[in-house]
Amino acid sequence: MPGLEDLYREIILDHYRAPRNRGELPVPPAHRVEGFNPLCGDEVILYLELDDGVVTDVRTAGQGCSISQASTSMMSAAVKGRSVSEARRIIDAFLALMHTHETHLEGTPDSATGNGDGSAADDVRLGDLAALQGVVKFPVRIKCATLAWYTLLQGFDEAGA
Amino acid sequence: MPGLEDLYREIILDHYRAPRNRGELPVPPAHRVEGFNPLCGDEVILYLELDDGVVTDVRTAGQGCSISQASTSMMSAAVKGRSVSEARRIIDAFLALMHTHETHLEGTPDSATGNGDGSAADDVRLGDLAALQGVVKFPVRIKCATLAWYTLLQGFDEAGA
Amino acid sequence: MSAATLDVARIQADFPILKRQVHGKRLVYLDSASSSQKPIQVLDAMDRVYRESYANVHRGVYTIAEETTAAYEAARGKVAKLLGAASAKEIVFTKNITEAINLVAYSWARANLRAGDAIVVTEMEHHANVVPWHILAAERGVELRWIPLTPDYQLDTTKLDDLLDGAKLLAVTAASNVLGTINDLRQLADAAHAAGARVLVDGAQAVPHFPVDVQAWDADFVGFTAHKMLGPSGIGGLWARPELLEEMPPFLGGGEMIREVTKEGFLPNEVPWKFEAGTMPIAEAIGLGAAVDYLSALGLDAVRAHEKSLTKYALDRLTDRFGDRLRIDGPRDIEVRGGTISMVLEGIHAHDVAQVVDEEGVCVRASHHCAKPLMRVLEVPATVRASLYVYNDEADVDALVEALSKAEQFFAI
Amino acid sequence: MSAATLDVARIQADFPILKRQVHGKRLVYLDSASSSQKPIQVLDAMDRVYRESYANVHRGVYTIAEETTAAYEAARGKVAKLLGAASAKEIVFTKNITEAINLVAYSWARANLRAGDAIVVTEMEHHANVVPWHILAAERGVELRWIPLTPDYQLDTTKLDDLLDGAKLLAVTAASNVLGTINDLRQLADAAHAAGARVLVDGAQAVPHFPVDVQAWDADFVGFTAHKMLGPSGIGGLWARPELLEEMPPFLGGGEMIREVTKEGFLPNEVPWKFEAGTMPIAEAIGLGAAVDYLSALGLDAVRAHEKSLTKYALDRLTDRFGDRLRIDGPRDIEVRGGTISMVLEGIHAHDVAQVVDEEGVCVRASHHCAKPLMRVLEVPATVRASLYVYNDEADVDALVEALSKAEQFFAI
Ligand SMILES: Cc1ncc(COP(=O)(O)O)c(C=O)c1O
Ligand SMILES: Cc1ncc(COP(=O)(O)O)c(C=O)c1O
Repeated sequence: MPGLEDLYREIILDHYRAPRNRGELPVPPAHRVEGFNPLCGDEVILYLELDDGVVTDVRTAGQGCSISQASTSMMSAAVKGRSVSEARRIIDAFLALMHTHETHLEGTPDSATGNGDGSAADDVRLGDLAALQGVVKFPVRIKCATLAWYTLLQGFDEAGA
Repeated sequence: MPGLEDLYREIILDHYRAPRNRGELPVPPAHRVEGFNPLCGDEVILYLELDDGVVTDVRTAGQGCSISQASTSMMSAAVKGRSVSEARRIIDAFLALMHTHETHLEGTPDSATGNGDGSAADDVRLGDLAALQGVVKFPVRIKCATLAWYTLLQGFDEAGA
Repeated sequence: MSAATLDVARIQADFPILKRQVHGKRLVYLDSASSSQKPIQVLDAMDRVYRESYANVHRGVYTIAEETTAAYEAARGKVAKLLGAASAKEIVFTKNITEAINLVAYSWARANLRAGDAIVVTEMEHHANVVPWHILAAERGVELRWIPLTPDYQLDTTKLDDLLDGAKLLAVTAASNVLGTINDLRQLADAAHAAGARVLVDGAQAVPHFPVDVQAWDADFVGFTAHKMLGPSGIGGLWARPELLEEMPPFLGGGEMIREVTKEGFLPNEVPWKFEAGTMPIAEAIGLGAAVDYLSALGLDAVRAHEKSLTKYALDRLTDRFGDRLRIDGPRDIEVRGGTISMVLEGIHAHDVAQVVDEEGVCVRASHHCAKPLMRVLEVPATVRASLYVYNDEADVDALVEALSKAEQFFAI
Repeated sequence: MSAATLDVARIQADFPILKRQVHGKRLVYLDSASSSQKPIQVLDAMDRVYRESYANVHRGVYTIAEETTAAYEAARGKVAKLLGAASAKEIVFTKNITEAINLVAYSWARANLRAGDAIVVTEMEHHANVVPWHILAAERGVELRWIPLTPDYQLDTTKLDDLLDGAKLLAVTAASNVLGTINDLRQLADAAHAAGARVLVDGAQAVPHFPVDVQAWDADFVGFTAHKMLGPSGIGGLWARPELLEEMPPFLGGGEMIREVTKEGFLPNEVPWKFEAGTMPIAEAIGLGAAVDYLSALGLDAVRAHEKSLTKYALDRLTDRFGDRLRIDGPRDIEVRGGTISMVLEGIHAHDVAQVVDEEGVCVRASHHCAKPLMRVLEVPATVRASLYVYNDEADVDALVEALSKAEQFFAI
């Protein structure tokens, strides 16, 4: 099924089958934040340990489809150990990648994070995350792919980071 | 304009131009009752003098199109001097005539007055009132033609007659 | 009560969309519980309005306005007849059943419920029959009580009288959009009335699929939505007992629903127009009328017979192929269920299943189906739902079974 | 700001209904202020949805559901652009503008207005912008204040600051559906904001006829309705400042407008979906999108230029023919009015006029035009209203003048 190969790249299925950073962290000191996908009932729970502007640890819980689970896993791997401002740049770059389609639909791009514009985002190296690009062709699944990322943003905001 | 001749029979235009029983009656002893056509803002005001089950006098006021004015005038002439029960039979017969069309649309006839059924109504001689039959071909105008009659019914009900 | 069944091939020919291909495959549409497709008769009826006789209704003296008004009101009469209403005046048009239920919540319920009152709903309700009551409950201090499910996915009525004790309203679906379960409404209505509660029936999944008689149900309010019954989007409505409609205060204010407006206040129009504020979905009502004609010509008994036999075929095929790897959330007894089949394929998320089967041209829905409280009872975030309708046949079921097999292979670990 | 005008003959060819005959006469449609006709482009767009790619939106993972969702959301973007909104997320779809205004009344106003607060409306408002405030006023003890008219049928703003003193909302139409008057919204909005009031604009008669920019108006809420702007019945909507949409509590409860539902309560969805409960008018939104495309291709500046010159022609012809026997209720200055012309023909009731002109194929509206408070100010029960749009030309105006003459003769005493 060739169309599906774009969506379900091997690396995505790998993260789905063997999600990184699953688990919980004691709250406090960690921050706990939840996100929902109202379409399908998917749920992401993040535990964030933030120390002096650095994401020292991340754990993830919740349930969802392969795309949301894989994206959560890849996200956790991408931001763990980074500074919050680096993490925000990755979020921005990732969401920009995901919203090429939505932006096109709306005719009015808007930066989800208010942190950096599209061109700055291009500089960020997404690495493995780029595998999620195939999602863009399946607009309904974009929400699956971005759920963890919006939840992370919300976590940063709630933690005042 | 042939189509219009059905609607605007000479006798209707005559009642429109020279309405019978215009005026007011002192309240009490007369009963005053108002009716509105929400579509076009037409208004009928009736003054009813009821004595021992007989409509001893009727006066009409208000404003409206030729059909509603003529119908009001014809109604006043038709019921003045009659007993309330005779008047109710005329109302029934007249409304039955007017609702041939609506009944057809709804598939579910209902007697507006709850007083007598269609067949009984057929016995009543409508006389001049039959000239209003042309209205039935112009469904929107049925409300113009029936306004005075529903208002009369309401007047009887309010007066407990 | 003809036992006639449907000529599905002929029906399929009436639905232009069924000629479409998706990913090079024949379109197999199994999401009618979400929204049905529309026959050419409905499309033509709407197109004809706009091409030949369109004008605003109830407002013009001129010929085309009269024609449009007559067609609009005729649609109301058709719906009344379909539902077994005593008069067309008992039907209020709204944009969908969600608005119809909100109309009851804002108008009737706010006029009649006070702090401490209770509303009884069921664990299988759609959000449309839950959230309006949550909003009211939060605003007024009203209590929501829930009728639970039996292990066979039916309503557990053993504690019904306790639940109804002191309740003002029972709000219940005629048929579940997830489980397929068809509820015994007369029994529920009798119990509710005995307790002094009114009965609101969510007819969204009933009216399209089997004969409905609001009087035999002894309901007080019944909602319906056109887009699930071969009609267009943008229209639905409410049947209610005439004496309730008379008493209820207006909900949306605006043109058409008034008799008189002054600077000081207003007088509402007669029922049902009292509840139809502003320019209504005119072409849509007429399209709904055409859908009612289409369904009536098929015969709702025949529709039900067709769906029963096709559902039996589907349940058998699915069980044969997947055995315990596929959980079916709904009754097995064909007599108490419709053609809506919710499935959980072991180890594979509903979204992923739907994505893979789409590649085969098969449209199923992967979702909580707007029934999140029920999902929590079923302990799943989402299910895969295939729903059958008049244009589906055994070949569609076979295509579903094959596509589900592909999904199983694709995600095999 | 092109001064290009319209190629009316070409436009007429796009409207199938204009080929129709009534009583053996060419159809002359002069009731667009009530509801406009629809071009083939709009009809085709809707027909195509149902024939090629119809499914419920925001709910399916499968291909045709994605396609329908994309088209539905694209329509939102088109409307946003037409209104000068900053983002598509500022547009909420409703079934008509009446529902949009009621949404503001039930959600924003009930959250923000208390007993003793005031709402300022004008004597030229449509019932849609009066009755929702009457309902609220009666429920909450809120005061309604009325901006009066000048002798030239414009808003008399001499006492505006007094009227606005202590007001929470100014609810005003951008253009009158009776008088044709176009209001100076920026001036009104500035005064309202200075007084601490929010501004709701009824855009029903503005959006179809001239360029609208919600930001230049500095409005807070703007409603629109598709059926008056070449779009289908069954859809309209609300633009609102995003921060207001965020704050406002949900109105209608049901599917799609939620993020989470439990037995205990619910969390609303994001804006704008928070306000779109249930299955929306899907094909209708897409049809509206096509109508916006059509209007944008014509150019709203050109539409306005066309209507100005045609209105001038009509006013001149009517005055020439009827002189004092015809009263025109509306400004004479073409700069401050649109192509909606209300008339009172001496001694003949509006209904009778409309009936006779219909015999000539001419559709005009005889009514209070859902503006009863205004009728009382004008001291008439009803007027005859002819309203001009993109498909009307001088021949239509000539037909109107001749038909009115026939009415005069018919009822001559
Ligand atoms: C100025 C104005 N406001 C509101 C409305 C109501 O529009 P709708 O009936 O589409 O809700 C109309 C049209 O009837 C109008 O002309
Ligand atoms: C049982 C049930 N009730 C209510 C609804 C809501 O219908 P609508 O979205 O047309 O308002 C649906 C469909 O989504 C349903 O299945």
